[in-house]
Amino acid sequence: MANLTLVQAINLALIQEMEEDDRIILLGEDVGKNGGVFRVTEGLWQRFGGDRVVDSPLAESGILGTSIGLAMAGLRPIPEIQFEGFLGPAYDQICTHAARMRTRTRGAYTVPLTIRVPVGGGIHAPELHSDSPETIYTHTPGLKVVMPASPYDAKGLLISAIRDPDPVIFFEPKRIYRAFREEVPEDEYTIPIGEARVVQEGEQITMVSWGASVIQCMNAIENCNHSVELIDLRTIAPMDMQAIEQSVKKTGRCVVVHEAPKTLGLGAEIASRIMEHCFLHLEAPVQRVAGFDTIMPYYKLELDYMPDAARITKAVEEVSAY
Amino acid sequence: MANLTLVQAINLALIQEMEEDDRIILLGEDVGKNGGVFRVTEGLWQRFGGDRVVDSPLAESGILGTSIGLAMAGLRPIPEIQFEGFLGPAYDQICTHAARMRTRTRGAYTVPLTIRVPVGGGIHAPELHSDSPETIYTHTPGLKVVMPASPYDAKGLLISAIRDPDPVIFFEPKRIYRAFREEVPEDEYTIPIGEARVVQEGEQITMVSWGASVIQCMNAIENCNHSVELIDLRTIAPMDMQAIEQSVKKTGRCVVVHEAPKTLGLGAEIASRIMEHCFLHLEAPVQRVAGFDTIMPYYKLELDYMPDAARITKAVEEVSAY
Amino acid sequence: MPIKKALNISIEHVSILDENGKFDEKLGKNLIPDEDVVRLYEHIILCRHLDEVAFKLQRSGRMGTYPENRGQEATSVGAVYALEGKDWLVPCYRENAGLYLRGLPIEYVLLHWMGDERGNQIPEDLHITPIAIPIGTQMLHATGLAWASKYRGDGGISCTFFGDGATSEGDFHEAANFASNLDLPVIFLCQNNGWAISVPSSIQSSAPTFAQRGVAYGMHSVQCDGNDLFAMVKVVREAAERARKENRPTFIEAITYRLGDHTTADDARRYRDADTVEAWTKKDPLIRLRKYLDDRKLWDDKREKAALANAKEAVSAAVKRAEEIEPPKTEAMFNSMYETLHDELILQRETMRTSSIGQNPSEIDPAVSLHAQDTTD
Amino acid sequence: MPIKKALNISIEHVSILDENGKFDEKLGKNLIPDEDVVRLYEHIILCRHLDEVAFKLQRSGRMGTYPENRGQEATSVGAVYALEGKDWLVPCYRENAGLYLRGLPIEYVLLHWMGDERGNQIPEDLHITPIAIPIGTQMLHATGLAWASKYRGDGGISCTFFGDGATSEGDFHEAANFASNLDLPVIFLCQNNGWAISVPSSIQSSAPTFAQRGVAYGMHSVQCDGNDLFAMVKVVREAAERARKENRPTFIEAITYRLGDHTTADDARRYRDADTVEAWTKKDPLIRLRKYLDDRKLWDDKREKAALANAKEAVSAAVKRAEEIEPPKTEAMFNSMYETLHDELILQRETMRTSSIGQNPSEIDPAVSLHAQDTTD
Ligand SMILES: Cc1ncc(C[n+]2csc(CCOP(=O)(O)OP(=O)(O)O)c2C)c(N)n1
Ligand SMILES: Cc1ncc(C[n+]2csc(CCOP(=O)(O)OP(=O)(O)O)c2C)c(N)n1
Ligand SMILES: [Mg+2]
Ligand SMILES: [Mg+2]
Repeated sequence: MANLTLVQAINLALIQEMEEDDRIILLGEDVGKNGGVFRVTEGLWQRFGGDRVVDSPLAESGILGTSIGLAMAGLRPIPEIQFEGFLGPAYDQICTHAARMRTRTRGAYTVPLTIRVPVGGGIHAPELHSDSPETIYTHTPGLKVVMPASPYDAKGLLISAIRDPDPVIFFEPKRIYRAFREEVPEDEYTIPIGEARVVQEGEQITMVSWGASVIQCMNAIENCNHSVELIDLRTIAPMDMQAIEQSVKKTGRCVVVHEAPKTLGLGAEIASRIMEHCFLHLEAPVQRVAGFDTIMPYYKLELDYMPDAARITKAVEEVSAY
Repeated sequence: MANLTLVQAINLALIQEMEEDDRIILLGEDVGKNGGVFRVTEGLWQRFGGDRVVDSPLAESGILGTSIGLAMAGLRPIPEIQFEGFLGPAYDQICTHAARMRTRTRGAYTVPLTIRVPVGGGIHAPELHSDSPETIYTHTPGLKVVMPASPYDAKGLLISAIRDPDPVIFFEPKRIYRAFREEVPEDEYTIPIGEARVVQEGEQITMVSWGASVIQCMNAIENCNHSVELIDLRTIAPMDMQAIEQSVKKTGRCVVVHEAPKTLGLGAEIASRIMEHCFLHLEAPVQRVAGFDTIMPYYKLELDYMPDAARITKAVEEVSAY
Repeated sequence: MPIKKALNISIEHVSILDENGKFDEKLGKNLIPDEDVVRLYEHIILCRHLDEVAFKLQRSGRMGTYPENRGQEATSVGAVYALEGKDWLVPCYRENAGLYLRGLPIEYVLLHWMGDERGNQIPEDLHITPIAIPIGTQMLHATGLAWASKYRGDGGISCTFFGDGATSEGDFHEAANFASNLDLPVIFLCQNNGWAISVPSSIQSSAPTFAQRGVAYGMHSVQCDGNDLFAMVKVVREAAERARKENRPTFIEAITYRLGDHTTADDARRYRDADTVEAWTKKDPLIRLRKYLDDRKLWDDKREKAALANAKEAVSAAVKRAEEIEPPKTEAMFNSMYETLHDELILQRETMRTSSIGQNPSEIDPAVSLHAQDTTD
Repeated sequence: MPIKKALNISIEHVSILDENGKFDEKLGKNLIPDEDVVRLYEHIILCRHLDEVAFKLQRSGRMGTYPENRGQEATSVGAVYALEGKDWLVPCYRENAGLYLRGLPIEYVLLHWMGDERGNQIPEDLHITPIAIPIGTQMLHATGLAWASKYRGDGGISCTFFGDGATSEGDFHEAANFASNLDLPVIFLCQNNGWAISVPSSIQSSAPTFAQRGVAYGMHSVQCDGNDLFAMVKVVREAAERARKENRPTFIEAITYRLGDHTTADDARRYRDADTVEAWTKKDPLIRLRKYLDDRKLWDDKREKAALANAKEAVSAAVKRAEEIEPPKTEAMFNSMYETLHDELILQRETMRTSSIGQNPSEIDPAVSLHAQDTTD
């Protein structure tokens, strides 16, 4: 057991998996000698050498497309996209090839890769360094999308992602890369993809979130007079609807919290499914506390954009008074 | 008045706007001498010359990025992306630049362009020629997304899109390019972006759809014992929530129909908003009759994938029996 | 020297069996044994016949859009002949002739264009990736596959095929740049057939050659006559050696011509004149190969007839196999989405519904529609 | 001739004022009038000072991430000096010095890095596009802007700035290809500063030059010393003439060096050795310019001191303006989303909520929560 930050937990998972499986190759911009701009791959180039930890040319489609080729040949590439805002050039390779290769070839070719991407706002970063694009990839069949909210989960989920036979986008909430530490077992362990975590049980309101917003939810709950059940989705695609359904059937009320814009943010899918599955149990409309339908503003206004404890608390109070 | 197909209505709108406004330049693959692979730009190269109707190199990011530059300089480019499946390489320019330029520069620069893209399945086309990516662009603040379901609307909406000061994606449902004709006025007219059309009034169930699926809805309604109110969204972003709300508050029941995959398809947003706005009026959970959460299959199975009258009818019956 | 030369570069053009059937003995010597020339000629006859049949299948509604290879067969056939079985072929859609030579059963390609994913279920040992629809994207896969070969040290290389149009896509640039800078064994084989649908190659590049695209990456680059089987074998063999021995990529511009329409959905008469097509018809690889064989008494009309009869038999057997395959089951579109399907997908497959009430028919039971009654008043 | 030359090409390297201050009189003659050399030297002093101040602002938490321009100023200053006011400057983020020369008030760039969009609200007549964060993407805008100039016949051209790393992006390729094939007046100015964050330029291109990237497009390509103000002015002036007169693009590789960290978020000591940096420090454009001026008795320590004092005043006034601007209103993030906001956006702006009940507070009134009571039993 060690007391680790999220960055350290990911780093540890990478080291352990790379020790076990020499089919794993890391590639991306600055992942080598520099250890990544967030130091997530720190020490790996020194440990595993330049054949396995590769500084690539500055080209995201190239990183992803090449990774697809590596994966089709049976290796286990782990490409890093430096910031979520630079997924754009890789979008086409992800959606037209990584997501489709298995079904296009009826299983003759598969693309087992793990795409690591720091995500989300709150760190005073420049433009396009603070977005939350999970909708784009959740709407794309053939992918899995994961986002841990704690160091413990990060290690277990990343190991699952790496071992998964299908392409996984592993979103790393950069706001909590170093925000807190947690006990993380030295040994390898996995957390199944597709299983949510009940962070805290409650009776009156279900709250669903993922990534760094989970921390905002915990802050809101702390100063709240209602009994809130907080679910950390952990995996965004496929979604653990069972966990949500079970909780909402108990509470009858739900608040979903996310950073992405409201319109067609994941909250829309969660709310719709809750309506479909729990209609007769609902006491109030599911509430979405989300980013606004604006471009994520530059950092002077980013905290006005992002859901915080105050906005969450208000929604909780309103939904329970409904 | 002339009796036109959707292709002809678009062609006419392009001609009339180009006659009026010499800031308009068409560009794209095969839009010139060949008149586009669907003949939408037929005769335009011959009429307006190679300076205004330009066959570009085969590069979608290039087409979009160059169009953004043209638009920033005050021209009115109308790029064509040959099929929706090839929007991928243009995604980054659309989302990181076209959608952001106005707000990034607080209005100093704007990007008035109209991106024409044939969309959807049902024509036995090859892979990546049959998708429905409206979610991707509706979730991206800064864009407008339009999809006509008839020749009349196509002309009026396209003219509005061209004159709009912000970037508009104009999706053309290729399945109904030539499926039927309609009276279309010779003169120019506009249909406002953001206004839905009540195709048919009804009392018991609201049905919301757009593009080629509207035709499937009409087929379903024809053989249906319930009084269905059919709303053709026409504009996907921004959505005409007022029209939907008004209808659902009357009927209490709603079925949304679309070709895109269910998960985070636009149906999710519509269902969520209905729950938010009409909770106390809802008699049954909003139903989504959508594409499955699979890759759009090759054409032997495409009709199994797409919502048809039978699936819609079933949903109508079920939702009314609820 | 305040103005000095930073770089000096030249690119060669290779031709061995020219359009008049003139053969360069020096360059062509021992390049292809006689019996192989005969075999490859017969193979092209078969592919040409297949194109005819496929065209008719499409016209009679038995197949969807189909892209003819007619006139370009020497390019892919020469390339594949020069490669080894362990080398990856990473095609676009206009190199069927080469894929068949490698051993891909004809019905796979037919099934693909018949709208059936089983056409892409390529047997593993063939080292062929599926036909790539989005232009330019597959070259990056070739780069990755070559990287894997190098990483494993299995001696394999990759050869990726693409058109003149495809070189305009950013992915081409990134693939070539990765291959060169990471020292990967890739052959970039550009089939410059003059057209990208209706757009002439001069819009894709206004430079004197496409071969100079490779110069950007410091990559060995060469131009050749793509309708010349011998030139193709020579340049690809040299490129393969460069890849295998030095892990260095090569860019090859093979100049050829698309004699047919772009696909069956196209009508080339709309945008190009018959004279040019006519002129290129004379440069057909089959014509000059036949002359080569005739000159050497390796061929005669009887053998030609026999070859055509064989081709007809092979093609009609393949068509039969493609058409007689049982229709795909609807559930097939779900089953290979992931190795393990998630609950929602299983539910959709089992119910063939996305509407929640339909997925849970118990909800339609009037007994549970209490709520509905509660609120209507 | 079965093997013949398809192409022969060479690229020149231009240097006029070398790292030792040696000046090529023949090439440099009449290139820049003395008083302008003085002015540009003073300008670089100002920019250099700004970098120092900006660095400190970031370190003391008064500004976000900031990318220093230190050591590279001659590149953009020379280029902008050689252009006309109607020509578009399409920058990345490491050419502040050139933008200020054009007339962009310093506080715009400061505001940008202070996380304030008003820093991008660039006055129209400056013909400068906003700092581009996604690498490589802005070159396509330059292509479009140049196209508009050509279409309108307004005599303007575009010059786009980008790094060695940016040439690896597909968008660079597409921009250069469009510009060349559509005959557009664009200057592609590659600032090869040796690094893309921690990645050396050899990973972006293993070719002998970056200049040869332009060869791919049949574009005139040239390499020059980017720390040499005179060489910059010469090659950009020639490129501008080529663009204006012939609508032909040019690719320029300006060899320079990033003396500082990539940005304030970076620590270059992690990945490069001090010796190389030390060596490049001696090639600083300021040092050789000072020598040039000294040699010609155009400068002395007194003037240097005065220039620095002026710089300090100008920079601190700009910092003051940037810091004293009123904080942006929250509603600003809504107001410029579209020319006309749609209902949902107005509602979000008015309520600062996305949760529907919060947007419609009447819904919280216990009187309307009947439904809730109905179903809890
Ligand atoms: C990314 C993308 N854009 C557009 C298309 C539509 N399209 C199909 S083939 C083609 C032309 C390809 O030309 P080229 O690369 O020269 O190959 P050829 O067909 O001549 O063999 C186009 C534009 C596509 N398939 N993919
Ligand atoms: C598309 C994209 N990918 C990655 C990044 C992150 N990033 C910012 S600057 C940079 C390096 C740029 O290098 P270069 O083009 O040489 O410019 P320089 O910083 O040296 O001036 C990277 C990788 C980005 N901003 N955009
Ligand atoms: Mg071609
Ligand atoms: Mg650089």
